[in-house]
Amino acid sequence: MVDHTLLDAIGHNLTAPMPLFFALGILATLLRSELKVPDALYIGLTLYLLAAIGLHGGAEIREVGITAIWMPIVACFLLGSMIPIASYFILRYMGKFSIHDSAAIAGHYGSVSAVTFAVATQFLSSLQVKPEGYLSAFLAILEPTGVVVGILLARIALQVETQQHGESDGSVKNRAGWIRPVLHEALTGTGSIILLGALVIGYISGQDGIAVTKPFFGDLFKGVLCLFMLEMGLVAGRRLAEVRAVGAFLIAFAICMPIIDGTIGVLVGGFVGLSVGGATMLGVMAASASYIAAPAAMRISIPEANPSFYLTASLGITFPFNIAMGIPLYFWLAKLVFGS
Amino acid sequence: MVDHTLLDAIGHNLTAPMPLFFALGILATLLRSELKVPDALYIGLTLYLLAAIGLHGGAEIREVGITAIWMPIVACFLLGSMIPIASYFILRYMGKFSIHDSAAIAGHYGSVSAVTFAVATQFLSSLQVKPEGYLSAFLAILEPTGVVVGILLARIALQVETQQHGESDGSVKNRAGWIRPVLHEALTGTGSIILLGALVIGYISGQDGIAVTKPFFGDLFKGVLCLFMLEMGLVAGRRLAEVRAVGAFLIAFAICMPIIDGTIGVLVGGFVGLSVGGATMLGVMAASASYIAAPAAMRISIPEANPSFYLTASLGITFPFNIAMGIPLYFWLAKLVFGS
Amino acid sequence: MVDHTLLDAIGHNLTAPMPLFFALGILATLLRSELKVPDALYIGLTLYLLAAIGLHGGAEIREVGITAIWMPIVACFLLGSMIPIASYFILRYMGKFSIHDSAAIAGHYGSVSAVTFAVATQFLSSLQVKPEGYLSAFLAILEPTGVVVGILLARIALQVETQQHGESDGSVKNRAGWIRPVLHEALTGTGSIILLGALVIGYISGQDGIAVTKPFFGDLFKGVLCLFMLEMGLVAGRRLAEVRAVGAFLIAFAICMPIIDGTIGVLVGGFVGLSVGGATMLGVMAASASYIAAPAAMRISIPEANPSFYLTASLGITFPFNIAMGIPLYFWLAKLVFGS
Amino acid sequence: MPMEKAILLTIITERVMEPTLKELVERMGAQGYTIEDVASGWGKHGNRTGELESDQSFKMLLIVSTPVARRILQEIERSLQPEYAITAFQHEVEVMTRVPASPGS
Amino acid sequence: MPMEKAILLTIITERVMEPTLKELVERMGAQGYTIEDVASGWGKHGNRTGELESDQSFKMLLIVSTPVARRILQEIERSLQPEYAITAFQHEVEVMTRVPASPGS
Amino acid sequence: MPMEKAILLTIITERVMEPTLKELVERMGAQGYTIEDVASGWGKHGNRTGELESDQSFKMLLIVSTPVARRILQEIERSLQPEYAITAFQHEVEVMTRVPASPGS
Ligand SMILES: Nc1ncnc2c1ncn2[C@@H]1O[C@H](COP(=O)(O)O)[C@@H](O)[C@H]1O
Ligand SMILES: Nc1ncnc2c1ncn2[C@@H]1O[C@H](COP(=O)(O)O)[C@@H](O)[C@H]1O
Ligand SMILES: Nc1ncnc2c1ncn2[C@@H]1O[C@H](COP(=O)(O)O)[C@@H](O)[C@H]1O
Ligand code: NA
Ligand code: NA
Ligand code: NA
Repeated sequence: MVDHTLLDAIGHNLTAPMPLFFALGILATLLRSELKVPDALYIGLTLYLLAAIGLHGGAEIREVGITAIWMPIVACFLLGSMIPIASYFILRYMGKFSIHDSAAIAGHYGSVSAVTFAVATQFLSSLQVKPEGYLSAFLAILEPTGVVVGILLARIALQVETQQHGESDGSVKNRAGWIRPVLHEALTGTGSIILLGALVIGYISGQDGIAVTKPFFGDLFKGVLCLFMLEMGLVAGRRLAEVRAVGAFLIAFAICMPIIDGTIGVLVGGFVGLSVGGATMLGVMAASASYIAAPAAMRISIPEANPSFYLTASLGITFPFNIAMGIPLYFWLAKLVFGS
Repeated sequence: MVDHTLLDAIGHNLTAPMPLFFALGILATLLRSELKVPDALYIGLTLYLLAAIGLHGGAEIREVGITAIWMPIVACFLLGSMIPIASYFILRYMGKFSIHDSAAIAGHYGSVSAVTFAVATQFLSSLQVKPEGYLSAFLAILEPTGVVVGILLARIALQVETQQHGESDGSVKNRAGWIRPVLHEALTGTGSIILLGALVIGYISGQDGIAVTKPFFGDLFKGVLCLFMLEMGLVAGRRLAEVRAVGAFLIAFAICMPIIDGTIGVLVGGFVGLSVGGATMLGVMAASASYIAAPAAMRISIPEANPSFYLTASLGITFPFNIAMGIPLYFWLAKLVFGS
Repeated sequence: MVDHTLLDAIGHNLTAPMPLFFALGILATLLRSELKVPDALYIGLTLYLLAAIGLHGGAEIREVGITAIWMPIVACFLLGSMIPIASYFILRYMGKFSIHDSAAIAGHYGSVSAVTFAVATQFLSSLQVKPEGYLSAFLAILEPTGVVVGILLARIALQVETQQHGESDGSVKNRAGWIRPVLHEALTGTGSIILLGALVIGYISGQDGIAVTKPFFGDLFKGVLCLFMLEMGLVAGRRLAEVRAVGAFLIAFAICMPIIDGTIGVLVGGFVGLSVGGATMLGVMAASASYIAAPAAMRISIPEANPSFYLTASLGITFPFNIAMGIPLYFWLAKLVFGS
Repeated sequence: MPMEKAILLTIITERVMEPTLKELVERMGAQGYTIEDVASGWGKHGNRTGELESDQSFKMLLIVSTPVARRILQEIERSLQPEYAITAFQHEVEVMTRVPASPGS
Repeated sequence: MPMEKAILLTIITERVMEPTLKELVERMGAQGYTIEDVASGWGKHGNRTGELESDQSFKMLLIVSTPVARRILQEIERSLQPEYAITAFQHEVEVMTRVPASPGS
Repeated sequence: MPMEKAILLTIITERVMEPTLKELVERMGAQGYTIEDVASGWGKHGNRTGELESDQSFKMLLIVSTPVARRILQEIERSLQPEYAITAFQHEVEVMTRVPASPGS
């Protein structure tokens, strides 16, 4: 743990290749460069990252035993449910967003960004801080949880409002049968199935079994992450153009909410016994917003919500914020509160 | 060689990451997950695997010298010709399949699956068993041989039947000129040309020359294979739905034929002087059925054959069988008969 | 430095895997193989190579300091401007090509091929020759310079001719505003932006910072280059069919011009103080012709030029010539003149 | 060359609707379809740049009879939320009809 | 099912023309377009095999009114160099018209 | 804007037939074509999911005269085995005709 102040940590973070490749992607978009990462490559990189994270986490769980981690798992579930609920009320009653928009955005913040997680891991490892290896299992829990809670919120809120207004809205009834597809989408979407599957494979094979895959899934991880961050920068950069259109409230939300969630995550992590690194990682997960699983799920389940809101908030603001400032901030906080 | 019983070997095999990723792919299909490996990635992984296998095999042949391996090569040619002929008669006269269907399926079993070969290599290496390195040259021989023999069978059988019936079938005559395209397709198809080409490159460059490519083509091989097996699971899983439609005979054929072929391959391998590992690998090659080169070649040359038969048998049944049970079985057999 | 004669150097070069994979690609095209590298993979490999070259170069510049390299940088700029001007006059007045064709071809030879650069690096490293690491920065300078100079040449030549003929050509005026898009295309094209960007990232992060990406961007480089050369062979092979159509003059130009440019590059490199390896690399850059950035830029800016001329010359003749003979030749020359 | 008149119905919509639309057209009586990827699109719902899954589109081609085309369009109108980006158009074509392969051949 | 008559204009041209063409059709009054990748093509300008960027093509579909179609084609004729590989054709189609989602929903 | 009437012939068939079909249409007098990838398809020959090469399809667009269109369809009918999955349809379009670039420019 070589860094001491928050500014040191941020500076250290901003000179690492991953955030810089992200900045390059944003710059390329601003310069209207033709640079484009092909779709197939993007999906390939996503599969790689998720499989690598899952394998490693699964093998680590086997090392420590499932019984040793029930506390953090329960904490994780609670976080994944509370964050979207809190977000919903803030957006609905302070931000005056529609039910649909509030619920859809809330679901994104309840879910989690695997790439932010990966970048945080690299940040910590560059400071020789080792978080609990099994934490990537929490990614697999948080990703679908947030999405499902967000969609449930929309359903419940619509039901409540319909009753208050004494109306019988046909379209809501029509979609009562949608809970199954929602759960299905959330649990079998590309992200969840690879993450969960690789976790189980890592658990079954154990550290010895997955050792043969280490040169691929382990050693290359940081380099591959650089290419991925470049692509993320290209995608996020295109969202920047829409930032002004989403309004001041959502911009503020997309910066303050991760700080609040991240702080809560760090505190919860420390109290359930995680190390400084582990508490940082739980903070990062709480603070990060999904942009892979959640947008597609929301588009299917809450088509009335305006995608521009949730994509711009999670991808155009929260993601860059966490990459540049959030990660060192949660680490600094964890060290401040729980560091020896 | 740490395993002792057949069950041990199967158990050891089933907890390795590659078969587990294959199972994950199948599971994802059964759960109707949207998970999809993009085409470009699939082709890229295929190129990588074939180039890696070829390079390594070529450099190994140079080490031992071509003269040292003529016996196994002749055995390999014989196997590649006899298996489709035997398969043809079994399918045509016991299974009552049409000439076209029998010949097309037979060609698949005469040819070979590079991925099954790769998984078997990893299985043996995890048991510290080292097969002869030059064996991958045999892949390059067996792949086109089986396909060409299968297509020739169809031509000859149609000619014979036409003479017996005293008919003059225009369409068969029309296609007399098809032997050139058949050979062309078999030898310049993606699989063959990369495998043969990389073999020659490995031979010319030698171990020293290809050493610089080892971090890519060597160290990453097992990890890349995991991703490939995931994709294979997705493709094979979709074939499972058709298994019931192909009938009991073909199902039995797709399980028994690899066992028979594999046993013959192991015995032949042992008798021509291969090590236990080498005999295992020859068994694996004999037992495996093609699903890359053969289906496209058969579609072009024997369009009358129903693709559902050959794809379901080779990809939906034989491939998973070999991955899960066949490989440890052939190894156990090789050790039983030739193990010291 | 194990090689001694030019023939030794060429022989050593031709038995390395990269040129052999290139030959395999050409062979596959000649055999009309269906072998195809998917577009997405090709772009992915390009991104990888450029990012790897840039990162490494940037970190090296930081080691030696920018002040230490101003001489080679000035030399590099001069080379990048003089080569297209010389090429233009040769093509226009000796080759009797149109203004548009002359300028477009000239731009290709003023620009540079990153893959030729990469293959040359591997060639030198296989001979234990270490060129200055920061040389890859020159790639980033030369790539756009050549293209821009080529397009300016076309503009100026058209203006001059129009004045001589006393005509007022509307279409030329119309395109006065095209200088901005030209510069934009040249500087923000995929190649330039990645190369420049990675260079700056390497510089900011430094050797320590990019160390974590070395297993990906460093160790794999030579293996990935093999796959890339295979694809290059496929593309170049398709150009070979058109070689006869471009005429004897252009064929001669496409072989002699790299030799002349390469020799000048080597001499300039030596005189500004580069090592034998460094002088070789400057020769290689001078001699190589672009086929990524330049063709697209020329198509946009000089649509009147026949793409068959510049693509066939740069990709069908000069590229293979440099890979097979040019690189060892420039090395031999550098050693002859500047070797101790 | 026997040719038959039919309607070519083209539907361009969001990638996430692919399973829904496939099921819908099958239910309305289509006997076949062809699906193509859309690189990018622009329309009333703004730019669909095709980068994120939620931003991608696809195109479905359907050769159908006039009544089936009408039923498909009506069912789209009825069952799909108006917020989905969707474009559909149709025109008449002549379709090649082949003598099918004799069974068992 | 209310249907409206319109022109479907299809333009196939070089990848490097994509920004230019997008800008052109927008300027001429198009209200939307769909872009698809072309795998390969052959025509008066020879084989376009799609390997190098300068060798790739794309296809743009535009549902437009007759006057807009005419203006787009005229502007292509006027402003694009005749050396660019470009193919364009049009025919009439019936377009589905949807009741738009009420604002704020 | 001078426009010419022509036939737009669309052929959707198996990937493995690509070389055969290219040769066929050239032989029958086509002067150009455009090839697009098909993501997936469904028809009389079942689902073509596009995963294995033998399972992939492509689409060829041809702007041709009426007689050339007829000859292509007849040659398909005559020379291709009926077992191949193939769909073909045609309709009339108006094609933009450009003044070609003066030679040597
Ligand atoms: N006028 C048009 N011409 C061609 N394609 C269109 C047009 N309008 C919309 N589209 C396509 O249909 C998709 C959805 O349209 P919209 O609902 O208008 O946003 C767009 O993303 C385009 O791909
Ligand atoms: N007759 C045609 N039918 C279909 N597509 C064509 C035709 N002619 C040209 N094309 C397409 O339009 C592109 C440019 O055409 P051209 O300018 O004639 O070379 C070609 O690469 C093809 O993709
Ligand atoms: N009714 C249809 N509408 C659109 N495309 C079709 C239709 N029928 C078949 N196709 C396409 O043509 C291919 C071959 O058709 P088939 O021979 O009927 O299996 C299919 O895989 C589809 O891509
Ligand atoms: Na979160
Ligand atoms: Na076999
Ligand atoms: Na040059």
